[in-house]
Parts: sequence; structure tokens; C-alpha cells
Amino acid sequence: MTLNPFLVLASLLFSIGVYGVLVRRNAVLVLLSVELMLTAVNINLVAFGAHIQDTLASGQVFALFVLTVAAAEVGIGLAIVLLIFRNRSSANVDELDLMKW
Amino acid sequence: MPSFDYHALLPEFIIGASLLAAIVVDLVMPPERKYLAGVVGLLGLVAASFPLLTLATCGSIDGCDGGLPRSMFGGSYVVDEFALVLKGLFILTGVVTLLLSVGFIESDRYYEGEFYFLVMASVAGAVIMASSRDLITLFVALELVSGPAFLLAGWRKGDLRSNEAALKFFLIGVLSSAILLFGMSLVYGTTGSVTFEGIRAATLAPGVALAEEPVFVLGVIFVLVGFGFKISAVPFHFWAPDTYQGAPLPVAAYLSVGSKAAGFVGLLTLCYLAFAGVRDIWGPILWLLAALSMTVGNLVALRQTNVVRLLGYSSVAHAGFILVPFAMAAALDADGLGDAFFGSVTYLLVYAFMNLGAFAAVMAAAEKAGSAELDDFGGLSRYAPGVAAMVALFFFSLAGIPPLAGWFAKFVMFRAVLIESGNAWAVGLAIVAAVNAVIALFYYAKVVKAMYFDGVPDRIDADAAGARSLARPLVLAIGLTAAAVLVAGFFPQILAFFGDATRAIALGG
Amino acid sequence: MTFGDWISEPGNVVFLAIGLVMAAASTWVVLTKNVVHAALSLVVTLAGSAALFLLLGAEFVAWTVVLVYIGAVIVLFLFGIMITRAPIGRDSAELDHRRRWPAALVALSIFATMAYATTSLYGWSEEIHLDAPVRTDSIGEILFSRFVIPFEAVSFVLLAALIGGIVLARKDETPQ
Amino acid sequence: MSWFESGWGLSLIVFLPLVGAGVLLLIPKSKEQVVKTTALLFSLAAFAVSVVVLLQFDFDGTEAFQFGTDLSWIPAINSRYHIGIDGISLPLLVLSTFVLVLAIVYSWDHWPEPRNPKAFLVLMLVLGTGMNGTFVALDLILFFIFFEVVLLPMYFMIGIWGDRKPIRLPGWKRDVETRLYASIKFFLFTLFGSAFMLLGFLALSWKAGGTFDMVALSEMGRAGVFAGAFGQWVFAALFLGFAVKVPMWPLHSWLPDAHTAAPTVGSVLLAAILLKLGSYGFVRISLPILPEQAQDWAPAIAILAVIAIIYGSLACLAQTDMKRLIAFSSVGHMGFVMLGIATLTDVGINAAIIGMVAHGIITGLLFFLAGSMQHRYHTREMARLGGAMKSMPIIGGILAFTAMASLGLPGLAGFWGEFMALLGSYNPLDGLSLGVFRTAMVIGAIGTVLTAGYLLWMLQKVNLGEVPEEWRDANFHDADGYELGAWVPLVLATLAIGIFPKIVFGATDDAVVNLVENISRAVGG
Amino acid sequence: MTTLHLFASQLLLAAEEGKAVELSDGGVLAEFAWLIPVVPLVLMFGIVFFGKRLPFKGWELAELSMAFVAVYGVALFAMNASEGIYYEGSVEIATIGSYVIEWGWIVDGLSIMMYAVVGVVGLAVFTYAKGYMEGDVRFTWFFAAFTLFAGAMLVLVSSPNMIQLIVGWELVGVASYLLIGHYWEDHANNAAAIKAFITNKVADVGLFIGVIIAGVTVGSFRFSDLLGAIEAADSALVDVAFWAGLALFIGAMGKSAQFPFHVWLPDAMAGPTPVSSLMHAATMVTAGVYLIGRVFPLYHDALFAVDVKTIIIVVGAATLLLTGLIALVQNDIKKVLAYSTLSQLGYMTAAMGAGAYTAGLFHLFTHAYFKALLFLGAGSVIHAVHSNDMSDMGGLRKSMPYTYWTFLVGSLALAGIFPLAGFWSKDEILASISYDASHGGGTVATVVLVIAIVGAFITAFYMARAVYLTFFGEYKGEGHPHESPRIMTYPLVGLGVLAAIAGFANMPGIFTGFTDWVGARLIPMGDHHAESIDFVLAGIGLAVALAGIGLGTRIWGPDRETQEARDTFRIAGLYPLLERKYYIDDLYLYGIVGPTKGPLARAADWSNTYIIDGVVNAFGAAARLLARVVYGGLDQRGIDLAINAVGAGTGEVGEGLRHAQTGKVQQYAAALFVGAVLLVVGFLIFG
Repeated sequence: MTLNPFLVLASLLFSIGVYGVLVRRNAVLVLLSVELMLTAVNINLVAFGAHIQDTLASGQVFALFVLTVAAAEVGIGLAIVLLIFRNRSSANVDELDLMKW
Repeated sequence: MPSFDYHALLPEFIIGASLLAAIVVDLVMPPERKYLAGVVGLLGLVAASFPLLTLATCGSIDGCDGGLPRSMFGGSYVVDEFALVLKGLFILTGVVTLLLSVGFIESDRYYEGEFYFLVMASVAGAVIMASSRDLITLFVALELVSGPAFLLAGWRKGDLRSNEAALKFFLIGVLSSAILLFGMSLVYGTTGSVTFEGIRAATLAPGVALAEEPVFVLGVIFVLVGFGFKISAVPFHFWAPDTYQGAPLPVAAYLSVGSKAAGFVGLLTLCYLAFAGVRDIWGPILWLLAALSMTVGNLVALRQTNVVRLLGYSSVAHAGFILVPFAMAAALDADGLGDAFFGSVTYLLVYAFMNLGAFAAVMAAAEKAGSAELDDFGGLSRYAPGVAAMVALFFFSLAGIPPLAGWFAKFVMFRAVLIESGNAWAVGLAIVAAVNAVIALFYYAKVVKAMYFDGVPDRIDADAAGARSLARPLVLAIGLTAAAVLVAGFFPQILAFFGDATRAIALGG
Repeated sequence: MTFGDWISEPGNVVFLAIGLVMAAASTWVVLTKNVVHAALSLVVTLAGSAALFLLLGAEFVAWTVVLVYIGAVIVLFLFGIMITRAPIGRDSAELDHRRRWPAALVALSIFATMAYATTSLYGWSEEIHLDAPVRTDSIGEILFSRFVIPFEAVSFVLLAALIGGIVLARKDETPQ
Repeated sequence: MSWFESGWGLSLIVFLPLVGAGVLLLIPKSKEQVVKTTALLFSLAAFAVSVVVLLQFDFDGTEAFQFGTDLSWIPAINSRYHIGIDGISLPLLVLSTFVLVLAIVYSWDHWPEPRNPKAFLVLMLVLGTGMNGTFVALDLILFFIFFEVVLLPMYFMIGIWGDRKPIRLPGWKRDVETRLYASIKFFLFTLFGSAFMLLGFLALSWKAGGTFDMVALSEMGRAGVFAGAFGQWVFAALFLGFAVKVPMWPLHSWLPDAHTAAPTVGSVLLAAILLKLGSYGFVRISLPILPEQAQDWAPAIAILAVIAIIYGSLACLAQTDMKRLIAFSSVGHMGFVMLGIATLTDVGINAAIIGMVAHGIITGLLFFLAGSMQHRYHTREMARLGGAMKSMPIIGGILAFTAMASLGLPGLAGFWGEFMALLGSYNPLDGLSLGVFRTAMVIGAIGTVLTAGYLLWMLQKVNLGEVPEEWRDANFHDADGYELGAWVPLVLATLAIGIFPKIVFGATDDAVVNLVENISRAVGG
Repeated sequence: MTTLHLFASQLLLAAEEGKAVELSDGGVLAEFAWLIPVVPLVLMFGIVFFGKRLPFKGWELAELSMAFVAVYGVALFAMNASEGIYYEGSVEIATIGSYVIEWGWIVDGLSIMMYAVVGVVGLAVFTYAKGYMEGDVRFTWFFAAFTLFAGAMLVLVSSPNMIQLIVGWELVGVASYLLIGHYWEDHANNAAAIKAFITNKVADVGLFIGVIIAGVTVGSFRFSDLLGAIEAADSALVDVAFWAGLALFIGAMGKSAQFPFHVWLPDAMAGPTPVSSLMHAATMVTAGVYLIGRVFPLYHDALFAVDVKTIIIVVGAATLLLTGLIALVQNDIKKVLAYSTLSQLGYMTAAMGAGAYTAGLFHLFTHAYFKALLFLGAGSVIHAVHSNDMSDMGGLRKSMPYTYWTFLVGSLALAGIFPLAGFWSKDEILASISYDASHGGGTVATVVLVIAIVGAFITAFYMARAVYLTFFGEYKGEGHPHESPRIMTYPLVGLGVLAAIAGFANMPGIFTGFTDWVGARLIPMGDHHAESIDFVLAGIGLAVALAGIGLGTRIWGPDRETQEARDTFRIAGLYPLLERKYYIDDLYLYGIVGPTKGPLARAADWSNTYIIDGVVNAFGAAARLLARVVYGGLDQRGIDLAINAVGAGTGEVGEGLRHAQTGKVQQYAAALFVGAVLLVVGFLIFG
């Protein structure tokens, strides 16, 4: 197998995630897009790890940490979304404009 | 399993233990006694600072197990002077933040124990950050710093602003993490290592010129951008003022000092250790960020009518000042690097004290005046002279007016950049900084003007306002920071000493 | 190497298949007007990534993805979606900004940059050799020896997320 | 007294006022008498110590730094607590302690509104520390600190107790109170200048291998370490810093506002001491450390100086506000000081220093008088004043005397500075353009005529003529004890220096001659 | 501290050149001569602080000081007459680089002459003033200032160095300012005072520069060193001599009110009459002549500023003629005398210009007495009729005999009628000028000689007019004028005597004591002084004087009608010119003072407010504006704009703008990505 296709695929996922982050209005969906980006990161890490035959498996370990942290982030994120939703019954991020100048 | 160097890890252990203790206390204590959780946290932090001293002095005491630096886990976790100084700083920040919080949280019937727990957790992350010398540890530590911070920002659950602050902060945070990670993955892939030595070695390895490789450059820049968010440097600063304004004030204080400092620690170690070989990648970029942050931050601060928001932008500007010494690194020799590193660290130390103090004082002022709107500060000196004096003290310190500590921060910053006086870029940046220092004075003075020169607005009943009492811990915090600012103003060596101690790292520590 | 040579290798065929699926699924995540669909297609994407990990000989990571993500996180998401009553199947104006094109432009430019960067270094012929895939037990050992500090730290992150999340998400009987 | 001569004496002079300020903070506001007395005592103590220093000073070795010490301060940037005085700084140091005492005496029951003696005195004492410190500092950073310390107190003085008359700035939509405009303007101007001054210091120490020690730097400067373009840039930076403070035309525009807006005592201290910090900086730092550049810049400075002389006097002629007139007169007088410095001759620099002292005494006194007039009339519009000689002969008489001194009447302090400056510019340091300096001499001499013009004109408006209708039946009380207590010493000093200038020259001459020798040696003259 | 300088070396040097002079050092008398300036100054303070409490309100102290000076001066005068005195003492008050600054006193022929004159005239005037100022609001203050005036003059004449000269010089100016503005309730008087001060100050610019040039070149400010340098033909001094000489002379012109600096003097009449009297006779106006005399060799020595000499003589001649003419048309008796003073000063200056050191000083000497006398007489008249205007007078010779007779003597003396003082001194001057005309002075001197003779005629002419209008004919004023009290008349008599006899001090060929007295200098003055009376010139001088008187009598003869018919002397065409004083005052006022105080000053102030401050405020405004732009435009919505800009390309502008205010978080995110990409691309391209 060749390395670059993995990287390009990762880049693609990342960019798609970026697009999602930019256009989605619902916070949950934004979070989903972020997950895409993180997946891209993981693909990179693992692919590189395999490519450089890292005996320390840093790549895979890194990926594991990313996964775990991502899970935690999702938890935090959903909590906040829930909080906001409770206070204004909407989870649309573009309605966050209380702090206009 | 390598045997642990328990001595070296003692601070982390103590903090970890005490934050667990705090949460336990919170569980068992009745609501009115929950503040004890905070006390536990405070004690833990104080206790955690002792091993720092023993570690620092260990080398010179015979019968003690070895000196600095103490490298663990294949060099991915190192305790050296730099780490110790910054750990100390973070612990102090944590202490002050807790002091600020106690009264504040109590007064508003927030979830108390959890709050302290989260603060402690974030501090723990920062403490770990100071020692982490590989990408993975760095990343996890960073998440440990910011994860709790996201939650803390939204702690005033009833307040929509607070919710907003939390969500903005969170989304931007995870995004920057994503970018950071992607960058890290590329760096890892191109250098084949996650440890800083490994990366450095790879960049310096003969034959391959990684600095020429777009992938590597992309990685480095993404990493920088990720940190740019953490330290809220222009153009990655947008979230900061909104978040500060919305978050509970103690949290804002912590964010503007603790997590910002953590970001800087990461940046410092990455740039001077991992990317030491490719200074001409990050040098120019940080030059740009520094110039932008100073100018935009200051100019925008001019327009603020809410003091906290003003502090937010001022902290953006200060991030720029701290970045200034980085900017010239590309052009520097070993001594130069040492001075630049010294400059940034010392600035960070001074900044931490005066900005914490500033937030504390503003908290007190807002307590008296009833809001943090500039207009409501009018004539504060009439009915709360002490508080007004403190605000003035810290603000002028931030402005860098001698004999308040701020001058020394500015001074070392200028010094670091002018080390290469011949270099036009250096002189240019120095002049930008100088002009900005003057602009900054304008809005700091604006607040002082309101407090001292203007009259009390009608809607404020001076007597009643003057009568409002301040929480003792808050007063204590103000007192501590004020003393630090004054003493360090007359005897900057006190801070310069620590800054100086960290010098070594820049020379490939 | 030409596309012909590349496709002739079985691994690459598998990769191509999975990759296409992932690309389609991920695109759907950000395009669909139906929130639940979005979540589900994320599942597909993640599954694809797990498959790639297997392909790259990283079993442990692969199974973690399957368990942690597809098992837990997505469920979390679905709950979130349900609770926040995110509009399901209504017109996208509700769901998206009207700024698709600029956003697309940004995303595209990012992709272009990245793809250019990687390609310029590795070209299309840089091989991945899987003669000595890392064994799961060694990962465990590495995890608990060398990366024990981050491991502990992560546990704190999770704990904090847990406690903090509860505090924020719970309904307070005492109005504030 | 060895402890005294090894730094303690000077440190006492510098920090006694600060300690006093600290003590004041502890005394409750209500105990006004205690507050006042304490402040007076501390300022007197500082003055007393400075007198002791004066008596112990070795006038045969005025070019050497005496009473000095050199302790470790900020090793990290090898900046040291290096202090000491020579013949150049001694008169200014004594002047500053002296004036501080008088200012406090005067304030005794002339408090500006809003009345708050405690705060006011605290600021004055802090100011005192800054002023004294600047004159004894021999380390650039130390100098910088003290140089800046004066900023905050003066800012608050102007801002809190300043003139509340609203003014409309050209191109502004709404009025702004004078004090607000003046205070921030003063602050920003000075800060702007000193920011660049700091850059200059840094550049110097970088070139000099990290030291900030003025003495060491002067030696290097003599050895030509800072020669060339580098030096030019540094000199420019320092020039900005000092010229703003002096102030030199066209950086003077903060001065009229600040002086006019400040409360009486504020203006007095501003005029008497703060302006001197700048010119002192030139003599103490720019000249010895950057001799070649000083020579290159001298003609420019001389030209700016004479412009200031003429410009200031002309502007005075156009003023209707008594205090503002006096303020502008400072521009002209400091012009003579700078002209003296620009000549780079022993005569010129001597002239500059005695000029500083004289201007400190005389203009200080003028501001006192203007303050008391305003205190009585509640206006400074000269059009409304008149006949002061009738309504309050003592104040009027002293005003007349001071005006005469200010216009440089021979036999009074003001004369020596002006005349000697002109004398020096007749033949400046070798290598300086005779054309420029002799023209400067003539124009400067003409400036003295204008000076006489506006001062006599002011006297005519304020002192002479019939008492105007509106004050006809207002019976003003003439100078009271505190006012006389503050003024008479200054009057006597004016006479003494005028009749026996050796009081100042005796201290300065050797030091200046030494300085000039070094300069001319450095420029190969 | 006191150090004695006898300059033996230079005396020797003089001796070798065959100009040996044996001068005594004056002993104790000279050694304590410093008391002469100091006593009045000290007593001045005495008057200021204690005057009011004294029986005579401080006058006694003033009188005492003058008496002291008079006695001391006369004593020295006598001693100098018997044996020439040269003494110089000094106290160092500062060393500046290579220059030594000193207070000192010089006792030689010149200064002694001045001491005596100031003392004697001062004594007379002070005595007189007691009566004249009786009941004045500021009696004490007046005498304080008056004493300061005299003291300052003594500081000036006693100064052995140029610095002290300047001190005295300016002090005289200030004192005159105080005295001229004595009645300061009236702003007109203040104006006059300021005019006097400023005019002098302008001239002082010359003095300053002259002193600086001379002092720096010689390396010392001592006159003795300056003269020594001249004696030694110091080449450095030669180079600058012209400018030094010219500058010094400009200074002299100011004090001695030489054309065109004469404008202040007539206005100075605003002061009380005794002031005018002292100012015009002994002090102030003589200072210029004194200065020229002090540095006489500088002008006289062929090596040095001889060219300036020509200027001097011309200026002198111009002054004496032009101001003499103006005197013809004045109605104010004091103004008449004022202009006559100017004209006489013109004589003195011309004499100096002609190289006649002795003649010039001799005229100063005699003029002091009769001009003081005339002023006091005029004062006495004014005191009686309460008016300065001669058209309010007339016929006073009966009611005021003392005044009349003494005034007459003074007038005749001024007119130069044999054998009164004026005759001798004026004749001496004419003789010197004619000598100069034949010894290098050339046509200039010849013309000046003619002018001087014409001047003599004019002098006699306007004095005749004054006398007739005042004392003859019928009384035209109100009330019944009485003779002034004794305290005023005695001084008149005393001065009258002196005015009569002073001339005998120097009768060429007969007795030339004065020549030797003022010749007692460190280095003798190589000037020309007539050896014998030049009868031709003397005859001409006397003749024209008599002619003037005659014509005066013809016109203002004692009958009342003629007086009223032609109370002034109107020459068609010339009159308005004279009446407006050649428009010089107007020129100064509207040509120089006005513009300076008006447009120029306003311009400076304006530029300060609108240009310099304008720039400053503009910076402030710019910062504020920039802040608004950056904050409102960039920081808060720039991202929208950026994105909309992109969107514009895709025809979604309106949409974009509608949403411009929303979706902050995503804008921030976009900023993140855009920023990152830009950085990368930028780096890949430029890095």
C-alpha cells in the first residue's frame, strides 16, 4: 500500500469537517463535524505510525489518546449544549449574540 | 515498568490527591460547609509547592537524590528549572483563583465543591504541561487545562451570557485542538517521533531539510495556530473577550492568566525545544502574530466600555508583548535565545501577578459599584478609595509605568528584542511595541480617570456602595498580588531570578 | 507509479473501496437535512476508519474506535439530538447557514493545501510496509510505562468532564 | 559620617519623602494637623540632609562623584543601585529638596478643591522621591525609574485638583475639562518620550556589553564605542525622551496646558524641578556618553532653542491668561538653557545649569504668585485684573520683583543663565558652525527684549493702573504668613545667586570643565 | 577676598613708550571707594523696609546717601586734582571656565568726575525733591526708587569690568522704569515707562554683544585688560574691533538717547520733574557718553574701530540738529528741555566721535549742572502753576524771582554765552571738531562742524523762546503762582553758581585742569584737546548764540500780543514734520511694536493651538478612529465581511449581509482556518 492516499483521504475528511463546522447551525451537528476532523487526525497518526514502523507505536497510542479525549469533549460539549438549550430552547450557535459590542 | 522518580512527581501527586479529596469533601459536607472543599484545594496547592523547593535545592543538598534536570519516561517528562518555575506560577495562579472564587461562588449559591475541583483539575493540567516534553503528553495536558475551563466558563448556569461564553469557548477550543492535532500528526509523521528531542534531532539531521517540506511546515504552522488560540493571539483572539465577559469573574481571571500561561508554556517548549532547528519557520510567523496582537488588542481596547471586556483585549495585547521576544528568535545566537526566552518567561511571571491582581481589583470594584461597566466606576475613589487605588495600581502596572512591576516586563521584552539592535525587523518590532505601550496607557488611564476624575453617577448611592463589604479571601488575594507588584517593581530581581533560571532550556536544555 | 499498478495491489483495492465509502458518508454528515442521518453516516465513517486501522495493522485502535465510538459516543450524540429536539427532516435553511459557498471555498482551499503538501513530500509511490505490525500487548506496555502520565491525565479529563457535565446538564431545583 | 558619605546620605534624601508618604497613608484623614506636620517634617528632613551633604561636599573635587554607592540591584540585567552626586547634580538636588519644603509650607492652608490634604501631600512626597532620585541616579535604569516615578503623582495632581474650566479643542465636537485634557496629554507626551529614551538606553547597554552604568558608559563614549550611525539613532531616541521633558520646541505643547491646568503647587513643582529632569538628562547622559553625536546635533539643538526663545516670547505676548503666560515663558527660558547646552562649552553648560536653578526659583515663585492671585480673584484673565500694587502691595511688589528677575535683570539670578548662554554661543566648541551659533546669539539677545516686553506688559495689566470696578470694594487680604514663608526664601535665593553666582558656579564649574574637556577630547577638538 | 590690581607691568610698558604717568593709588580713600555705590543701594533697602517709620518718611536716608556720595566724590575729585589717582579693586564672584566674574570698583579720573557730578547734582536734586514731592502718595517709595537710580548709576560708573557695567546699566534702566512710571495709576505713564525700558533693552542687545565679543576676544571682561590689549595691538582684537566697537556704541546710543533711539527720552518726562532733572543731567543719559569715554582708545586707536568713530560723529551730529529743531515746536516746558538735552547729548557724542575725549566729557560735566538747574527751575514753575504747558505761564519773573534768575543763568549757560559754563565746553567741542576736520575727519567733520554751529544757534533760539514764554509777558494761567519753598530754591541757587563757574575748570591756554583730571587713566588718552582758545570759533559760536537770542527776542518779545500771535514757531512744511517728531515714533509703534504684539504674537499662539496641538490631537483622534475601524469593522464583523466578500463572488451578497450579524462562533472558526491557510500559503510562497 502507498502512504499518500491515506493522507489525502484524511485531508479530505478534515476539510469536510471544516465545511460542516462552518455551515452547520446546530451545535450538535457542529460537534459531529469536529468528530470528522478528529477521525482524519487518527487516520494520519496510524498511517504515519505504520509508515515509519514506529516500534514505540507512538502513532497508535496518540490515536488512542485522541479518541479518549474526543469522547470527553463530546461529553462536555453535549452538557453545555443541553444547558443552553434549557435556557433558550434552541441549540443554534448563531443565536449566540448577547455580547455584541 | 521503570521505577518512578516519586520526588519529581510529588507535586502532581499532591495536587491529584487533593483534588480528589476536594470532591470527596464536597460530597460529605452540608451546603453551608462546602467551602471547605476550597480550603482543601488551597491546602493541597500550598502543600504541592513545597516539593518544588526541595526539587530546586536538591542538587545542592548532599544526601539528596540528584539534581536537575530530572528526565523521565524516555525524556517525555522532564523536571528542570523551567518546569519548576512554571509549576510554581501555575500553583500560585490556582491559589489566587481559589481565593477569588470562595467569596464569589458562595455569594451566588453555585455548585461549589465541583467548581474547586474543576479549577484544581485545570491547574493540575497546567502543572503537568510544564514538564511535558512530547506531543502526546503536551496534548493531553492541554486538554486537561482547557476541558474543565470549558465547563467553568458556563458555571453561572442561569446566565445566558455565561452559557454563551462556555459554548463559544468550547467550540473554538475543540476546533483549535483539532487543528493542533492535525498539525501534530503531520509533525509526527515527518519527523517520526513525538518526543521533542526526537523532533529536534530529525529537524537537525543532515541530508533531509524538513524546513523545506510543505508537509512539515504545514504541521508546524497548524501547531502554532492551535496554540495561537490558546494564548488568544490576533487573529485567533475573537473568543477571548466574549468569554471573559460572560464567564464568572474568577474564571475569567484564571483563563486570562492560567490557561493563557499554559498555552505559552506549550509554545515555549515546542518552539525552543522541538522546533529549535526550524526557527525561521516560526520566527517570522510569531513576529506577525506579535505585531498584530499588540496593535489590534490595544486599539480595540480603546473602544471598550466594559472593564472586564477591556481587560480581555488588554490580555490579547499582552499576549502580543510576550510573543515579541519569540519573534526575533530566528535571528538570534545562543545568548540571544537565552535572553529572548528569559524575556518571555519573565514577562509571563510579571503579567500573571498583575493581571490576576487587576481582575481581583475589578471584582472588588464591581462588587462596590454594582457592575463592571466603565460608567459605573465613576467616582469610585470617593466612596471606595482603597479599591480604586488598587485598580489604579494594577492598571498602571499593566501599562508598564514605573515603579510598578509592569515596567520590568516591558523592559525585558524590549531588551530581548533589541539584543539584535542591528536588525531592522527587531527595531521595527521594538518601535511597534513602544508605540503600543503608549496607546495602552490611554485606555488604562481611561479607567483611572473614571474612578478619580469623574463624579459618582446618580444611579449609584455612594454611601450604600461604600458600605458594601468585600469577601476576606478576595481582599487577601488583592493584597498578595498588590504586594507582589509593588515589591517586584522596586526589586525586579525577585522575578528576574526565576526568569533567569529558566534560561538554560533555550540553549537546548 | 500509474493508477494501474496501484490498483493492481489488493490492499489498495480494499483501501479504495473503504475510502470511497468514507468520503461519501462523511459528505453526507455535513450535507444531510436529517440530523439522525447525519449521526448515522458518521457511524459509517467511523466504521470505515476502523477498517482502515485494521488494514494498517492497528487492531487495538480499530476495536477501540468500534467500541468507544460506535458503541458509546454516537449513542451520546443521538441522545443529545433527541433532547435538544434538533430539527429533523425540515428544510436545510433551519439547519445550515446561507453561507455554504464561502465555507466550501475555505474547506476546499484547506484540502488543496494539505493534499499538495503531503503529495509534494511523499508522492504516490511511497510504500507502507507492514512486515512488523505492533502487537496489542506491546501497546499496553508502552501505554502504562512510557505514557502513564498522560494516561492518568486523561483519566482526570474524563472525571472532570463527567462531574462538570453532570453539574451543567442537570436541572436545578433551586432556581438561580 | 562614613556611612553617610557612602550612599546613605543620598539614599535618605531620595527615600525620606517616600517613607513620609507611606507614613501619611497610615494617618487617618481626619487628623489633618498631624498629616500636615508629618509631611512637613519629612520634607524638612530630606532638605536638612541635603544641606548636610552640601556642607560636607568637597568643592575642590566637584568633577568626581561623591556620597555615592554602587550596590547590586537587578543582576539579571546587570543594572545596579549606583548613585552619587557631582557639582552638576548638587545644585539641582538641593533646589529640589528646598522647593518641596516651600511647596508644602505654601499648601498649609491653600488647598485646591476638592479639599484632600492627605492625598495631596502623599502625591507631593512621592514626587519628591522621583525628583531627588533622578538627580542622584548613576545607572540608566535607576534614572529611568525615578524619571518615570514623577509621572503618576503629577498626573493625579492635574487630573484631580486641576482647572475645571471647559475648553473646546479645535476640531472637537464637545468641550472637555482642561484638567482632563491636560493630565492625559502630559502623561502621554512624557511616556511617549521616555519609551524611546528606554529604547535608547537598551541600545547603549547592548553595544556596551550589557552595562547600564553611566560612568562606565561615559568612558566608553569617550573611547568612541558608540561612534557612527548607531550613536546617531541612540542620540535621537534619547533626544526624544529629554526634549519632551525640557520641553523643546516643537515638543512643548503639553507644557502650557499642564502648567495652566495644574493646581498652584503642581505648577510650581513642574516648573521648578520637573522641567529640569530633561535638561539635566542631556547634560548627565547624552553629552558625556555620546560626545560625537552631541557635536553633530548641537547646531540643530541650538536652532530649536532659539526658535523656542522667540516663539515662546511671542506666544506669551498673545496670552490673556496670566498662568498660561508664565507657562509659555518657561518655553523661552528653557530655550536659553538648551542654547547653553548646545554650545558644548564650559561657559554654556555652566550657564545652562545656573539657568535651570534660576528658572526653578523664579518661575516657581511666579507660579506661586499667580496661584495666590487666582486664589483671591478667582480668575486669571489679565484683562479683569489690575492695580494689584494698590489692593495688595506685598504680593504686587514681589510679583514685580520676580518679573524683573525673570526678564533676566542683571544682579538677579535670571541674568547669569541668559547672558552666559549667549556668551557661550559666541564661540562654541571647536568644529561647531560659528555662523549658526553667532546668529543664535544675536537672536537670543533679541529674545531678551521680547521677554522684557511681555513681562512688563503683564505687570502693567496685573499690578498697575487703577483697581478695576469689579474689585473696587473687594478688600483682598495681602500675603499671609504661609505665603510669605514660601516666597521670601525664594526671593532671597534670587538675590543671593544674582549677587554672588559662585553659590552655583562654585559647584558646577570644575565638573563642567571636566565634562567639556572630555567631550572635546572625544571629538578630537 | 579683595584684591588690588595696580598693573605695574603695564605702567612700565607705558613708561617705555615715553608716556610715563605717575599715578597715586589713592590710598585709603580709593580703597574704600566701593562704598560709593554700596551705600546708596544699602540705604535703598533701608528706605524700603523702614522708610515709612522715619520722621521724613525715608527722605533723610536718601539725602544721606547722596550727601555721602557728594562728599566722597568731591574729596576724591580734590585728591585727583592734586595727584592723579588710579585704583582698581575687585571681589571674585565666580569663575566660569577660563573667565573670572568680579564685582569691583575703579577709581580714576573718569569715574571720579562722574562720582562728583552724580553726588553734587544728586544732592541738589534730592534736596529739591523733598519739597517737590511733598504729599505724594508714594513719597517713600519714590525716594527708594530714586536712591536705587543714583546707586545704579554709581554701580555703572564704578565698574572696572564690563559685566558689572551691564549690571549697573540695566539697573539704571529698571530704576528709570520705576520712576517714569511713578504715577502708574495712569496707563499712559506705564506706557512711557515701558517704552523707555524696552528702547534701552533693544540697545542693550548691542551692549551685550559688544561686551561678549570684546570680553571673549580679550579673554577677560576687565576694561584694564581690554585697554591693555589695545595698547598691545592684540591682533585677535583688531579683527573684531569694528563689530565690538559698533555693538558697544549701539548700547551707548540707547542710554544716551542718540538718534534713532532718542524716542524714549521725551516720553520719560512722564516722571516727576526731579527724576527728569537727575536723569538728564548726571545719570542715565550720560552713561552712553561715559561708556564711550571708558573704552575710548578702542575707537581712537587707528588700528581698531576708527570707522565706528565716523558713525559716532555722524549720529551725534544728526541727533543734535534734528532734536534741536523739534525743541522749537514744543509747548511743554519739560519737553523743550528734554529735546535740548537730546541735542546737547548730540554734542557730546559728536565730540567723542571727533576724538575729543576731554571736550565730550567736559560738556557732560558742565551740562550736568545747568541742565539740572533748568529742570529744577521748570519744576519749580510747574509746581507753582500746576501745568507743564508754557501757554499757561508767562510773566512769572516777578512772582518767582529766584526761579527766574537761576533759570536765566541756566539758559544762558546752555546757550553758550560767555563766560558761563556752556560757552567753554561748547567752544571746546567746536574746536575739537574743526581740529578733527583738519586731521583725518575730512568733509564729514567739516559738515558736522557747520551743523554744530547751526545747533548752537538753534539752542539759543529755543531757550530764548522758553524763557520769554515762561517768565515774560502776562500770566496766562489760573491762580496766583508763588515762589517755591526754600528747600527748592536753595538747590537752584547752588546749581546756578555751579552753572556759572563750572566752565572755568577748563579754559584752554589759561587753566586746563579738567583735561588732566579726566586724563588720569591707566593708559593716558591720546586725544586732542585745544591748547589755546580758538578765538575765531569761539567768536562764531558766541555770535550765533547771540543771534539766536536776538531772533528769539524779536519774535517772542515781551509784549503780550506778539506772544499770543506767534506762540510757536511755525515754518511751513517743516512744522508738521517736527510736530510729529519726524514720524519716527509712529514708525516704531505701527511698524515694529504693533506687528510684534499683534499679528506675530497671535500667529505664534495660533500655530501652537492649531498646528502643534492640532498635530497632537490629530494623533489622538487618529488612534480613536483607527480603534473604531479595527473594532467595529475588523474585530467584530470583518470576518463577516471577508466571508461575504468571498460570497460576493457567488452572488450571495444580500444573503451574506443579512446574516452579517449572526453566527459569531463560525466566523471565529472561519478566521481560524482562513488564518491558518493564509499563513501556510504565505509561508510556502515567501518563506
